[in-house]
Amino acid sequence: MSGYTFSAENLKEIDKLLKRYPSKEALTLPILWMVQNDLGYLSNIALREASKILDMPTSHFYSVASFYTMFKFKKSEKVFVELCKSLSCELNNSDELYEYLKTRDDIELVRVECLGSCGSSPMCAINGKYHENLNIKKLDTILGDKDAL
Amino acid sequence: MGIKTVQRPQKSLKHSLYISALYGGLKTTIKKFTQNISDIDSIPTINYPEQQPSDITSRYRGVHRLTKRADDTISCVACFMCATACPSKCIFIEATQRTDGVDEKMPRTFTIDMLECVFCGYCVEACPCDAIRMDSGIFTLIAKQREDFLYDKEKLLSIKGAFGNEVSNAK
Amino acid sequence: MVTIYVNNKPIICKDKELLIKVLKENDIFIPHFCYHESLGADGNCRMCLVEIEGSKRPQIACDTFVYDGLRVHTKSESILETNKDILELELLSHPVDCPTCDQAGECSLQNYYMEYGLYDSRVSVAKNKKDKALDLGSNIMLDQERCVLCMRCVRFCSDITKTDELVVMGRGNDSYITTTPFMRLSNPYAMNVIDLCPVGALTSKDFRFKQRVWFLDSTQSICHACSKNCSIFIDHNAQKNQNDHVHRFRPRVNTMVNGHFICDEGRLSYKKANETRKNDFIMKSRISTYESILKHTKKLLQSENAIALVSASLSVEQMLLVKELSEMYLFDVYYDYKEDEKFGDDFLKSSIKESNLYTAKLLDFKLVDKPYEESLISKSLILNFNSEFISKPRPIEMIEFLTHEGKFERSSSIFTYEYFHNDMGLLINSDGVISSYKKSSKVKSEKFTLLKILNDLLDESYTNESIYEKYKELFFKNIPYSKIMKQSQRLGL
Amino acid sequence: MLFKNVSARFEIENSNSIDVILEHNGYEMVKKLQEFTPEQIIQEVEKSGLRGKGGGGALAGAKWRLLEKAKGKKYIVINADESEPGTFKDRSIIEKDPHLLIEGIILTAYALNSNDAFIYIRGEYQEQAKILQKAIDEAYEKGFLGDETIHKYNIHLTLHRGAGAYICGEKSALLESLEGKRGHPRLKPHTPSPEYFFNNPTLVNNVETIATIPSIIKNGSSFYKNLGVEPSCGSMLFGVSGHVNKPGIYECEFGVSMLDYINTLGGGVKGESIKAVITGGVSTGVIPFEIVKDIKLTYEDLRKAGSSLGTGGMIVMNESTCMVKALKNILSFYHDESCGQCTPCREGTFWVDATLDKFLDGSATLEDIEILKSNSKIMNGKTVCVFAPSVSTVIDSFLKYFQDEFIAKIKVDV
Repeated sequence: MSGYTFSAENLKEIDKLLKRYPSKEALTLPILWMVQNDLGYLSNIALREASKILDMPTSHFYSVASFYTMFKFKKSEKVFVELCKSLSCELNNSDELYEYLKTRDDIELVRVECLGSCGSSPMCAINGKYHENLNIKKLDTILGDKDAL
Repeated sequence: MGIKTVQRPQKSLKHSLYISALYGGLKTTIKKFTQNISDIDSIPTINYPEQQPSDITSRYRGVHRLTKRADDTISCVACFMCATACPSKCIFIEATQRTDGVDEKMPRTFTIDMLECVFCGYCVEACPCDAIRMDSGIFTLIAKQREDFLYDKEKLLSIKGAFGNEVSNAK
Repeated sequence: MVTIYVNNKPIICKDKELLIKVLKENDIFIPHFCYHESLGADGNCRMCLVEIEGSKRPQIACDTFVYDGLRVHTKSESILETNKDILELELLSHPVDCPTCDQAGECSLQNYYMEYGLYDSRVSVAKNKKDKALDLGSNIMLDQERCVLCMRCVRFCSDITKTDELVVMGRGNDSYITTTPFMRLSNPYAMNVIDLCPVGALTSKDFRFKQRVWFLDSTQSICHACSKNCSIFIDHNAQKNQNDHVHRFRPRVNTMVNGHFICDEGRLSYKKANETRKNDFIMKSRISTYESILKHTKKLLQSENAIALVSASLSVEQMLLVKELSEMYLFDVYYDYKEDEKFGDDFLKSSIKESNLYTAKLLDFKLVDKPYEESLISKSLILNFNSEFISKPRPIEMIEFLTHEGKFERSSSIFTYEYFHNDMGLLINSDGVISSYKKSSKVKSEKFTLLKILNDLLDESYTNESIYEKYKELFFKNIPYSKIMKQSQRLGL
Repeated sequence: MLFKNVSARFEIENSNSIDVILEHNGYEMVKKLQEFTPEQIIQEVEKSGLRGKGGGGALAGAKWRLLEKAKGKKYIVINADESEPGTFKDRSIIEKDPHLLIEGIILTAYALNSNDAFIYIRGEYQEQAKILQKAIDEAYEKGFLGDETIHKYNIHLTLHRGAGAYICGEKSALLESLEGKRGHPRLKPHTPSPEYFFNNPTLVNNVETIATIPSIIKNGSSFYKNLGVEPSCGSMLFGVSGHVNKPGIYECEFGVSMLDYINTLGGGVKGESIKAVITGGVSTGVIPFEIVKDIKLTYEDLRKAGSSLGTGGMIVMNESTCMVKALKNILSFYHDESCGQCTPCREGTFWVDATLDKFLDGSATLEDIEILKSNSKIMNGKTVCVFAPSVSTVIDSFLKYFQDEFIAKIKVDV
């Protein structure tokens, strides 16, 4: 297994943040985000590296990361679709989108809780980017344009 | 503590002859004797062993047996409830890790000392898994030596129930 | 000091003390999972809700501090109802596999269930499935389905041992305890989580399926694995027609010595109690009787030039009698001890492996070194009191007093005596704290105690108490025997 | 009906760029910062009757006073962890006028003598975080933030991203999360005291609350106090979604009629009629049309109706809505989002969620209604935070007004 190193840019950012927060511990989430943005998931080696930087046990990182739904421990190559399942979206037929998305096998589909787009429901986030006021046709067009995702 | 002195009753001739007392004591015996002589078929005893009893029901507490589950594995999980409930402390269990994936635990040895057993049936009542039953219908225990009265796991498992419903109701 | 009222009964306690602590100290039933004296409160289990007059909602006793005039109710109808409902939720996804669970009999869930008389399950939804029978290392088995997520084990590993092997992963109802990925439980105190776990989630692999706990008798004793002298319970029983068997050691709370914990090595040293000598009395390599070997010893003591070697693990009383014997027959007493730097730490493990070194020094026994080797030349009799340090003696007479199989049985006469688990006595640890270990009244002694043998050699009839009383002024700061029997006492260094 | 205070610059093109905003009175109050004393700002906020817009509706001034009196280094934390279904108002401020928020933060920090502020934004708001980060960078560049500022008050502002946990919107859980831990709410203090961030006294305020500060300082407390109906003073970004024709965020004074708001600004109900409205995010109760028609949007009115104003995000449901399904949706949200710390919440949310499944697949019995009720009881007031009590409120309100629908789903033994 090869190692993991934080990029110079990230290390600079860490240094900057260390001055802002009263304690190192607070950098847990920023560092986890750095790793996930970099690799697409949280690798064990990266977490060990992170634990060295913050001088904290690795157990802390696993426990914290598993609490938050957005952190992933496995890499996915597929397009990541998070379909909102909360009430406003459901009232505006998100179930229909769900039935449609279930049939597509080129995506990794997760039904997530409210993403804060109740005013423009139904919606989903594709690779983190919001797509709102959806219908099947619109969704099909968006997913069809692989380069834009 | 004080002592209370009671006067013996005075004996009369009638009393010292004992005839009326003898009659009183033998009244029932004599009555039954004459009855049985006159109608030999109504005697409630049977000629055992030529004749076998016909009135053993499923509730009769016969020799114990260990039941099996639907998948033919032992039901007992070695929880020791029977041994705990046993008033004569005649159930000896050693538990071990179960490896067939059915449950976590099972008895490595399970022995009942039939010579000490009082056939109270508490073990059956205590069992949470319907693993031990006394529905074998066996009421005679015969062996040539003491050791043979120690019924081990294999022997207890091999005894069949006499009233159907072979499989344990364990969950 | 303030007065509070619990269920309308006054209790006097320290101001600002934690309410749950006060309740527990006064033996008032208060259900709880997450609070533990050694770990403090976490406030997550919500079992210890009590009614406090003047507050609208029930409050958790583990986050309430007492003040003068506080009025608490633990038995009011609404609180009983609340406790019952929360217990029902704790049991919601519990597999209820008590028949196969080693915790059965000492399980908080069972106890509270009985207390709150919750008889029929209302649950008709599928239970939450998690992993079972996971081996976490260090003799610990985890069953995630039985876990109530009280976090005691996680807090133990982060706060007490600071090794952080255990974590809680996931969120909400899917949370579960596990070891950090790529890590196993491996700290020398890990098995304490078994005692900390209030339910059957963490159980001992060593004790797994060996015995149901309600068959066990607990004896208050002291661990003999090092000179820390941690207070323990010896859990043992004798099955019908069988000899007594020790099944486990458990820590016994003693704030002066070990707090709530013991180390794993000490905990597993129970095995030594089951490995004691079989043959009782041996004279010149043959099985003999007590009387003849006693007579033989007395004769030798009178005629030969003797020297004695004692194990620094003998109890205070045993050493005192050895001292008496040495004064009667005018011989020197030596002791030796083993120091294991790797074993010791700054928590509960002492690098000195002998449990009563303090007393050996106190009674002016001599340390085995050169003079001992030299003086051996002129001696013709060695008395060995259970010491492992005896070197190969010249072919001279040796009389041994042993608990376990010795090294030189063929060349000596042996008295076998009871190991500490079936005996009573006093020990002084490396910090100068004197504690007592007791003898189970349920076990019939098979062997003689060393005290009895020494008494017979001395033609005396000392009891544990009388021999201590005789010397207490001289050596033990006049601390009354009864006080030590009750609680450990500090002698000071 | 529409009243533009916080949302005044929302319509301007590129309103999130500092150059545009500076042409429209941006940072007006910050430039004049040294004309005020901190005490003056606190007093203005106190007098204005400003209430926290995060859902609780407690007086902001009182919270500020607690922090002001506390000793030690002080921190300001802005709660932008807006995750409640039905609520999307903070998002509009962040997207459309982030500089208003920054201006508010500078004023707040100055008033409370704090030099470090954090914005805790929910992880899912990735685009919004970028907009906000850009705005912060611009503000640093223009000298509004940093060590040497044009207003002579040092302040650092850091954006901190959450990672997907609704519970982190609870202020003590938010601070735990900010400290780099699992977002478990803390045990509540026994006396009124500020929150603590690594043992430093800290103010946690909602985005909208802080974004309101500049207008209060600019126009004076009496301006704000006279808006709305006492004691619900001022205006609020109300949101409407669900079965309406024009869902969105519209700022109004407190006290407008809920029905008017839905019909006028929300464009009226999709479908025939309003069946029920969830009043302020799913943590508040549901009220049927009969009550909706008489409700004014104030904290007090909604409390009287057995619900609460919450975050002001209304979800409108029309006659076709199945209330059992709606409750199932909400309860499964709670089941997913419970942090798992306290037993009643961890197990209770699981149980009610699973019980609702029984209603939907037709296997429910009368006892299941009892289970919903008893769980609602045990979740109310027995936990560390108000997450579980919210679940109770929701279950109770659904059963109070729509129990018939639940009973109709119960399996009938033939």
